[in-house]
Amino acid sequence: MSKMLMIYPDRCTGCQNCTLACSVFHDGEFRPHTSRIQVTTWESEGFSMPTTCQQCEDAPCVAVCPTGAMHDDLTMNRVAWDEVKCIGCRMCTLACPFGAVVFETGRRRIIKCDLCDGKPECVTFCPAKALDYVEETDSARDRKKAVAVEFKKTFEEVK
Amino acid sequence: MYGWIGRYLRIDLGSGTVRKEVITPDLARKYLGGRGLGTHFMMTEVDPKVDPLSPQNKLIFAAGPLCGTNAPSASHYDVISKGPLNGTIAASSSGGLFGPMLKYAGYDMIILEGKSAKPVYLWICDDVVEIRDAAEIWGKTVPETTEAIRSATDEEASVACIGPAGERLVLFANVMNECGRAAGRSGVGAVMGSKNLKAIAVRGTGAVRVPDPKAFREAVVKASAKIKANSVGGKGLKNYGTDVLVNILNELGGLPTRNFLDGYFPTADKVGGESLAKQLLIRPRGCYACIISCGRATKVTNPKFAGQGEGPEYETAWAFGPDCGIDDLDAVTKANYICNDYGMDTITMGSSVACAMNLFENGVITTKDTDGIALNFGDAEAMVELVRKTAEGEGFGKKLALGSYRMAESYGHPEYSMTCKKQEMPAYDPRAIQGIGLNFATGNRGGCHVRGYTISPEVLGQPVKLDPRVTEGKPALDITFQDLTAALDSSGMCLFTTFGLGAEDLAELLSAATGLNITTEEFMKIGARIWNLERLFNLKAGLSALDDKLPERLTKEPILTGPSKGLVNRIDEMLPEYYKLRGWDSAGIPTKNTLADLGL
Amino acid sequence: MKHVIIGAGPAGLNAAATLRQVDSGGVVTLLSGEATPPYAKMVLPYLLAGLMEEKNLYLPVPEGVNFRIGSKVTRINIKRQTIETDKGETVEYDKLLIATGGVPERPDIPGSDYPFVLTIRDLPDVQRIQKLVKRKKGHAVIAGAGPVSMETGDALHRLGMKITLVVTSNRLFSTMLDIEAAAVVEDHLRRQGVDILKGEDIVRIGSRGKVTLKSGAALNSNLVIFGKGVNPCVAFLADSGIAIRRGIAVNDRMETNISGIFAAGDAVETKDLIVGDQRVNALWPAAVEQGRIAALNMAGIEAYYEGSLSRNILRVFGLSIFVAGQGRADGPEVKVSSGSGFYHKMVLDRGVLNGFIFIGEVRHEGLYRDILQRQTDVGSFADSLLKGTFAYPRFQRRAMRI
Amino acid sequence: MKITVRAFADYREFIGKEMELIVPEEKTIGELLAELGDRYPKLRSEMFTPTGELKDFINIFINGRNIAFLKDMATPLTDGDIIALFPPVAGG
Repeated sequence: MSKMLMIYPDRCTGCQNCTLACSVFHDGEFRPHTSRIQVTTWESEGFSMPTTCQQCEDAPCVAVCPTGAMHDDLTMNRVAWDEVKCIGCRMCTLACPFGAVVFETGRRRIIKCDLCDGKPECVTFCPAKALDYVEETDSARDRKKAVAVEFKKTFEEVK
Repeated sequence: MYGWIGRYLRIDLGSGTVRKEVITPDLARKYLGGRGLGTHFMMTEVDPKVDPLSPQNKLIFAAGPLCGTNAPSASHYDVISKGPLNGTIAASSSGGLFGPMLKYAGYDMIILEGKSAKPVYLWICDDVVEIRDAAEIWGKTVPETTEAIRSATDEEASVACIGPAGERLVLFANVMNECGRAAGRSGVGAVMGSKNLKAIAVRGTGAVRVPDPKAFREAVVKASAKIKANSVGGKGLKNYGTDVLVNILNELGGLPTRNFLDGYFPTADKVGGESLAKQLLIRPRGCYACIISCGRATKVTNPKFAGQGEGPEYETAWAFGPDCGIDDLDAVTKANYICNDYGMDTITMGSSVACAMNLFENGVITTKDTDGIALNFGDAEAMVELVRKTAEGEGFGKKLALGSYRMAESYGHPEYSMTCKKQEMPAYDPRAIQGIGLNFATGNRGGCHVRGYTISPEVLGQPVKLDPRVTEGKPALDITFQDLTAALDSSGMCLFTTFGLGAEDLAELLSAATGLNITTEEFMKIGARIWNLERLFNLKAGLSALDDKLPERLTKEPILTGPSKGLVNRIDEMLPEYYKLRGWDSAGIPTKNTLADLGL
Repeated sequence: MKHVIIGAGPAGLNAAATLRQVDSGGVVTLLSGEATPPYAKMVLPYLLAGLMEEKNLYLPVPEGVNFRIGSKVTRINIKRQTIETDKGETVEYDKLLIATGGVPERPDIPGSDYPFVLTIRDLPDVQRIQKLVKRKKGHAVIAGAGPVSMETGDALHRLGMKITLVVTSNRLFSTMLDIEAAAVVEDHLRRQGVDILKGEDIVRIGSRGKVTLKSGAALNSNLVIFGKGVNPCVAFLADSGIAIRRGIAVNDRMETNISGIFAAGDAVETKDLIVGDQRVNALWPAAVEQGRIAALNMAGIEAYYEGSLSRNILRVFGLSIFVAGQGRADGPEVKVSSGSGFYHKMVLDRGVLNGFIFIGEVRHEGLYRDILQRQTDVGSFADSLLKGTFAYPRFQRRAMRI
Repeated sequence: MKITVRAFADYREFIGKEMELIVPEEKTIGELLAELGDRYPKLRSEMFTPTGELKDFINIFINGRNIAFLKDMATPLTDGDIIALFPPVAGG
């Protein structure tokens, strides 16, 4: 069975260890700006929200790629990106409504979660278990949906 | 350079000039960064006798070499200046995003000089450094300022700013970053206010590099495992925050109560971490790169003290709680929120209220002095009102804004001020815990627990259990802790990592980050160098051995109740040995040999 | 069911793939007028610039599709439900998709048929240019300043050619940018050594490369590229009975006026989401979506196309340009932030985005596109959006209006 | 004799905040904790290794004195003693 990345924002402490681990794993340096996972924090609510590629089925970024560089990788249940085929046209960045596909102009490359080829560093280094890499089951998918509800609740409770 | 960026900003607020200067590898290795490097520049560029709130004082923001990496909980930067509360060398440490962001923007440090003619803030985005007008945000609270600046610059920027307290030169004003993180002690926020500098906002898209990412990863995993295996990385701090200490100090009889009149507070549990977790905690929070998560996102619903925000941590809960004879957690937390929003140090604020209550109960001051407010120990509403008045600069609040020493002195009774070198002592009673008393007395920025946290062995039993009632061996212990902490502060790590990591682990992390072979001995020597440098600054500023003392109350008036009843601190048994082990003469002055050995 | 698709561009290929998914019993025939396997035309400038290798150019034909190359359709017989090709073949269909795309405009002026005068239409064009450039770098004159010609200019510049842009209007990218934005781009290009001649046009080209302009001025050139827009490729539909306005007219199911005949891609005109009129938005992602919608309807599954959003994202001479909707408009409400090397502009109507122009680095482009496409009220966070780096979680929170 | 046992942090989840015990004379803290461990196995497993050693960084106070500075587990109890049990905690 394939695995999926689960995010539990309610457990997130906002420490950004995920972004640090991600950037150093992929780029060999601590440059959180180019991390494939990003954490948004609202200090007054004491709430943080990690976001990264959802590895969509029927991903819009795959549909629009004119070279097949962005493609489905069924063996790892992910949307994968092939640097050799990519021309840097940014159709994928324009397609993703979550902004989870980023084009780095300086290096002409796409920055996007690749699940670290099956051993996500963000999960390894998350001290709060806010990130988990789990078997993709119905209940896991349901929990993923519940995240949006939790997010909403957090901000509704304020004030 | 690895670890370091090797570059810093020098900004003259008077002329508006911005210069980018280089940090040489030799200097970086000598002082690491943060507190050490900042103190070096203070010592070489500023007359220690300078008026702290004059344009001639400098204000330095400095991160350490580990800052910006994922070394566990390595997010600390220091604000270094001559502190206005007591005129000593001040280095206030804070975690959060600011330090790492500064490095990602391409700088290890910012040196601020002079004084701006009008309120300004700095916007640093990688190579772009702008001095911007702050007329619109002057007067705003910390969250308002943070939001306004982010809105004008970048949503993801880190904002270090002062609140209205810093603008009004409250002598214990903080520099706040990410709203709830504070460079909290000694009044560095007032220095910032005196320069008409409201905030520094930073956004960096660059990188911190290490020589061998794989090897560094191993060092990080190893260090993290040590921390996690230790008490600090376990459930305790994450579930209960630092406020979990209230009960252990109270059970020991070392919880200063009612302005240090006592060392035991029967209802302390009501303001302890267990109660906090049950009543107010929303969720634990972590600083940047933190694996401990001692931060508290809390919410008070009680309409009298309603609010939401960060805290309280232990010293805060103590200062507004037991030290004022108060056991109302809602009120304590509210006072914390006000301090966060206005940018004030909670320890000095709470202790100053406690001191005022003490003066009031003993009839030194009356309602005529206090705007009609009766100041009795235990009065939660009066306490919150005094905090508010100080924050707003109202009436008696203006007196409190001077800190407890100057306030008590103005009524002719400085002995009511529970301070060392005019800075308020935090939440550990030196009568019950001998070693911490020596540390308070010798602290280079005055009464302070984070200059040598001997509570670790003396109370918490880490790394070994040492008897708090014993003075023997404590001078050596204090020196070790003081030096270790100085080097740690300068490397960018959080002090809490020392519950799991020793000097050898820290030296290993530093070596992995910088590519230099920094041994344990070198690491400790760097700490000693920094400590002695700070001492030299203070001596040149006019301080002397006479200032290495505790308030008389702690050496002459025994604890009244509880397990430590009858005890006093015996600093006289420790101080001479401390000087000797430090390599200082009997007047507390470092000998030539000592300085030469340290390369000073 | 016999499905026939004319054209192996993004609309045709995506339709073929969709049909294979949803109508596995059907027969899908895909006809391409070109002599090569399918590839994406939009990558041609990148190929020219050397940013990709030719071996990576070709796209796979979906499995199970009957693919015929070099089959140019010459006629459609709607009564018999057949098509005829230039090879003399006749192919029957139950459902037909016309996805023939567009053809670049080549003005009829003296000299426009010299071998060094080209448009960027297909692979052979690029290969011809590559040969020319290999022999001599020299000077390229590019007429027109739309996305394709600018990307081509960028590619030639990378290959070492001197570039002169000749545009008839008063600015570059006149269909995408306002004057101020164009000025930022022009300034950037000039600093890269690019000559820009505005209000000019090529009237004559000499056999040795002399280019004469409307004003009478003359330039020497080694290569002339025409990039003055693209016209729907619909000439073969004349007399077919299929309604054509600017492009092939379709309903919201991508069906033409003839039942069973669908059209998608650069050859059709569809509703513009922001303006509301029918127009040809010749865009790669729009073609992909239209192809899918058409295919679903061909297979009997109802699907509707909401309309297309005009948008473009490109990077020319190292400068990023990202536009969508009515970014050129000067009202009802305009927010601008600009500085050295960047220009951010948003056009709003009562808190809802009508369009934007971002020149310089931006992030999360898809979120911006989505916000515009969904016509979300952004009134409360328009200033934050204007920075060009607004992130999804912040949007999600704002969109809740809390 | 009457002995008060107070628990802090996580230990409260196992045995509650405070309890009063009536125990026979001549009992050591070690014996008392062993009996408590029988009643609360979770407490025992948190405080002691499988071989019965007190785990690191756990602090046991008798009337405010850490038993490490008394006679450790052999420390005798007297009537009215207050015992405080702290799991590993740190901070400051």
